[in-house]
Amino acid sequence: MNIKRFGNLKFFYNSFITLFSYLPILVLIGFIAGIYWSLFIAPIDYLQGHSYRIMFVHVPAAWMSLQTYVVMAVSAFIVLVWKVKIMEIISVQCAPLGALFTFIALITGMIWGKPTWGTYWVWDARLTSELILFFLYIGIMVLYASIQDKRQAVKVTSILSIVGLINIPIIHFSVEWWNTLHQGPTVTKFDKPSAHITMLLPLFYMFAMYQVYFILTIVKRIKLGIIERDSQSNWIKELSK
Amino acid sequence: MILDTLKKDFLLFYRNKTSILLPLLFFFLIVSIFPLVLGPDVNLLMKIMPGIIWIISILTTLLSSHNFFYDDLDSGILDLYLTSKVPLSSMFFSKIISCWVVTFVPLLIFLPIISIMYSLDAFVLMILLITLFVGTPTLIGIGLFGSLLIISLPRNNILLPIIILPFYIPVLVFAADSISIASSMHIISPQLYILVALLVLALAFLPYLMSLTLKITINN
Amino acid sequence: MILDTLKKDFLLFYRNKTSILLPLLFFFLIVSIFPLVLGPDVNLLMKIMPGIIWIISILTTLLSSHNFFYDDLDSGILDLYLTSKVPLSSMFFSKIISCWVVTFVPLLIFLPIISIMYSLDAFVLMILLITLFVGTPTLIGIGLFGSLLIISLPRNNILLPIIILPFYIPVLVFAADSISIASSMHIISPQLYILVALLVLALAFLPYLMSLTLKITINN
Amino acid sequence: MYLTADSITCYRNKQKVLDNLSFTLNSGDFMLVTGNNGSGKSTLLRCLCNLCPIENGEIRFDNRMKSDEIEDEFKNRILYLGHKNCINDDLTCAENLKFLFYIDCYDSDTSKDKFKDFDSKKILSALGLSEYSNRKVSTLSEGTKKKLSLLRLWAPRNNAIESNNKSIWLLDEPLNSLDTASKKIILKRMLSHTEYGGIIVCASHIEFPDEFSFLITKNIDLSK
Amino acid sequence: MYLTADSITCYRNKQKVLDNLSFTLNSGDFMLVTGNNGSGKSTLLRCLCNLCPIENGEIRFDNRMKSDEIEDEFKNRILYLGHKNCINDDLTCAENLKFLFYIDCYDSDTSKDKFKDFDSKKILSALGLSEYSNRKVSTLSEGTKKKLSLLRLWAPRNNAIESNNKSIWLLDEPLNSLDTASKKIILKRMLSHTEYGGIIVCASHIEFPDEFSFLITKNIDLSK
Ligand code: HEM
Ligand SMILES: Nc1ncnc2c1ncn2[C@@H]1O[C@H](COP(=O)(O)OP(=O)(O)OP(=O)(O)O)[C@@H](O)[C@H]1O
Ligand SMILES: Nc1ncnc2c1ncn2[C@@H]1O[C@H](COP(=O)(O)OP(=O)(O)OP(=O)(O)O)[C@@H](O)[C@H]1O
Ligand SMILES: [Mg+2]
Ligand SMILES: [Mg+2]
Repeated sequence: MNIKRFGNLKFFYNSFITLFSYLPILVLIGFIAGIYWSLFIAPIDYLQGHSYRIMFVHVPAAWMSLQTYVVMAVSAFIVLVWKVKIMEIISVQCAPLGALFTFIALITGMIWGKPTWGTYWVWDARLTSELILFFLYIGIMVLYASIQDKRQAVKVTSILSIVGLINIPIIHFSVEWWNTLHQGPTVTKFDKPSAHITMLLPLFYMFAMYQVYFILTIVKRIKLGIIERDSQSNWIKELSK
Repeated sequence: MILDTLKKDFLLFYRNKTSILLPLLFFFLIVSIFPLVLGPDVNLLMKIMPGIIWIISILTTLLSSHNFFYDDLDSGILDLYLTSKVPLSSMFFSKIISCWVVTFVPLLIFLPIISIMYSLDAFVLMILLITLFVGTPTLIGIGLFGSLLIISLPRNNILLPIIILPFYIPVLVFAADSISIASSMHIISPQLYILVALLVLALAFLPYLMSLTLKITINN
Repeated sequence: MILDTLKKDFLLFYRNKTSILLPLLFFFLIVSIFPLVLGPDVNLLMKIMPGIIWIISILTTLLSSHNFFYDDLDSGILDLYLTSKVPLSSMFFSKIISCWVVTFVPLLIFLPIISIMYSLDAFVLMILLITLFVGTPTLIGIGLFGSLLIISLPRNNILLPIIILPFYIPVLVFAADSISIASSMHIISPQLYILVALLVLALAFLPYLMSLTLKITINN
Repeated sequence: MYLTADSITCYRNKQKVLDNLSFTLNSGDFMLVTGNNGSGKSTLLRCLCNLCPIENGEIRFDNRMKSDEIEDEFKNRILYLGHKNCINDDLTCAENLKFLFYIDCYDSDTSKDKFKDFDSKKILSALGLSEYSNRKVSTLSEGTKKKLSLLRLWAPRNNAIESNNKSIWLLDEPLNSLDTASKKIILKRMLSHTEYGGIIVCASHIEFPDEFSFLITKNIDLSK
Repeated sequence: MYLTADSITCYRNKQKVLDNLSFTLNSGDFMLVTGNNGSGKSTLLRCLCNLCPIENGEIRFDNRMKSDEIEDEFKNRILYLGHKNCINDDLTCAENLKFLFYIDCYDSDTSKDKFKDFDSKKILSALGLSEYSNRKVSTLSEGTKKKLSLLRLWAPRNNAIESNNKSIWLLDEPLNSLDTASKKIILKRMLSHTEYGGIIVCASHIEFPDEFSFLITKNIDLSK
């Protein structure tokens, strides 16, 4: 199984890495375009005026914060059950990214909260649970950081993150369960979205950009991960010389 | 299997008879501290009492679970478990149960008495008791699970809470909800069933996860 | 002497860099749990927040002091202290200081930021900070003293809180008083000076008492 | 019945500790593991009862490679006594013994009966601990604690003498801090275990008294 | 300089452990304390450095009775190494050594200078631990930990060789779980200590190799 492991690593390396190596520039451009679109092209909201435009940063970030966790938990599960090396790296690298997205969602949300709710922070269910999600990410990162033997650390954090999956639905449905200050599902009601299409398009565009960024960073981390993990395996040696 | 391990654990806990009353005393003390700090306003206290009691339960869990396995590790008993044929899952299951019984059962019994001091409504009290009865085993389970996760690390008292507190949130949220609903409209809310579901999940999977963790952390 | 022991203790605490932020995280977590349990009512939260923060400080103290000397006992370092010429009192003094610095200083620094989320009044916040700054060393001192008292007993996580919580009451009461007075009539109350007096007493006598306790408990 | 280690290599924090080590032990063999401190004796023992993962090489048992299927059988065969003596300071000797025997003799089906039939008094007296029966372990002397932990060698199913379970003993410095009398008793116990066809792997820094040196049939030296 | 124990009796949980024991040790003496497990060797050592209260009888030092006035002097003279090896698992070897030496060499007035002048590298190499200098103790082998704790015998002010402090060594089974080489080194150290007029009281179950047996000038057997 030793052979198989580093085999698929090598395959991965050769195919994907080269493919992804030129994307960062595109993503940067994409983000700039998206910001421009959402700030100037998208129509003004008749309720909230211009302040709603922060939605285009906030909502995708918030969605990503949840999605990242799911990705992490799933890959963690794969790590524990099928022991796929690549997934180890993913499950480890998801935590900081997720923390980042969560942080963005928190900050933008707070900024958005000032004009709409008149305060930066209210202790309603969603906000709090998002905060908790942030702590969840941090906790996982701390645990991983404080275990010396990284091979062991990956497995342990994987178990932890799987258990943590229980929190995600709570965060997502918190708005339905407790009618809170926070906006209910306005976008995700696909049958009849309560937001206008001209707002939805830039939103989804930004969401796509977030996704690309996510995938890209993961891949880059994987690249580094492979090199530092299997540095002794000979195909890396060939590569390096 | 389970019963036998239980027996040994209880033996340990009750080696000195006093320890049965300790959690109670502890609880009383903390509860009586709150009025001191928050001021004697009865309505306020009545309003927040159930919540406070839940917070204290979490506190108790943290205290009693955070170095639960250290002795076993230092004396090599964890190695023993790994090299023997005892089914680890059921062993951990019984550990969760014993830890819960020792920590919370006395409390659940005496809680009604305490609540008189805070003139709690009978129905609310009942709901509170039910939530505690259903929720605290989950707390203990998660606590022990966490303390096993960090067992190979340098001893650090604050690490465990940081890692496991986020996992307490669901339990807390649903418990608090069903209590507030009960106190406002005197009905048994669906949240209670979610609590039960969480409990079942915890007792079903945590022991297995713990045995997994043990294998991972000790094998080095 | 004091400085040297301090150095070693800090070395231990900061062996892994993360541990500096842990008390903060812990604090954050607990603080954010309360609203979940007590409901989002801002006025209520604002009202009880200082009290809550004090309760949490006590909890933190319990967690970080309750098995503070076990490692030293098991590894025989306490024997070493007794057979060596190091002045025990100053040794314990430095232990109190180091434990306090590690547990509370990060917290005191970041508390203002946290308090934004509870929209605390600036003056109250200041008083709160002062009371914490003056009160928490006393708490730690008492905590370590207690953990030394029970060191020769069978390990039991709930015993320590029961023994020392009564001693926390005075500190708590005066702190809570001076805060409530501050928030009501915006003056610095005499209770604050009593807190200072308590601190001085604690730092003056506890180390000596601890050295006595050590001699008594180990000599068997 | 025999145990084979086939060029096993083991790393401990990135240092190679065991460098492809191979040996075969047949029933009745007594292998003494020597070597200076930090040479990997304990590591070897822990590898054999897979408390410590081996990088490559394999451990076979009657030539069946170790695998999850027969892991339980391995556990059935192997008794590991490490540096730490699995006893709880807050329990009495008798209670500790009961617990230890329970764990050692546990068997998903037949545990009960197997476990019932032993009286702690008799076992304790084997190493002259009967007087300590109801003493809390924390008040025992160093060597007495060690003795208590060594009583596992007398557990009903832990030896080739009474049953054929746990017939492979992995002992890590069993003679440490024992007085001469107790050393003799332990060595006698080992002797009869091997005579009944058991296998012993024993790491020790204490050279055996001459009348027992014949016990040692194999000897590997790990010192570099 | 000499140490006298005058018919000391010591109880441990209501059992008489030491029954009026008397001996005198002059400088250069090496007393080996033998006896089977639980006979009171460790207790005797702990009494001598008053970690354990004696019922009656007295311990004199240059015929001055032990009293609070000269307690500090006692502490100056006596070095106690018990069963537990005072090291912290979460620190590295070098850090532990620094701490131990600091405590041992502490002196209200001259601590600083006395303490400054030692390089851990040199000390560690005395028992061949220099490679472990920056390893966390928790990742060391049993014997290596023991060695680390034994390095206290090399602390600048802990021996009759470099100073006349701590000239009375109380060693509880110092040779446990050490390999042969290290045992020799330790014994050599003891030898030179006694040659410089130090006193050693050593409890041990391991009989010394013949070339060192001459070390033993006194021998008391506590077994009942
Ligand atoms: C710190 C404050 C805030 C936090 C932590 C926060 C958190 C979140 C989270 C976690 C989501 C994703 C929900 C899901 O996909 O299930 C979300 C979505 C959303 N948030 Fe916020 N939010 C905050 C403030 C705000 C404010 C002030 C507004 C505007 C009034 C707002 C409007 C929205 C909208 C419209 C969505 C999309 C809802 C959907 O269709 O799923 N948020 N927020
Ligand atoms: N902490 C303690 N509390 C109470 N009694 C104790 C304690 N330690 C030892 N004893 C008792 O004192 C007696 C002597 O113990 P001690 O440790 O001195 O024996 P020892 O000669 O050192 O044995 P060993 O060779 O095993 O170290 C024993 O009977 C023991 O039960
Ligand atoms: N828990 C651990 N983590 C990492 N490395 C370890 C651990 N335990 C031991 N080692 C390393 O493995 C090597 C072998 O250790 P081991 O305990 O097997 O030696 P040993 O032969 O048993 O020595 P001793 O005779 O002192 O018991 C040593 O270099 C040690 O540093
Ligand atoms: Mg070893
Ligand atoms: Mg002894």
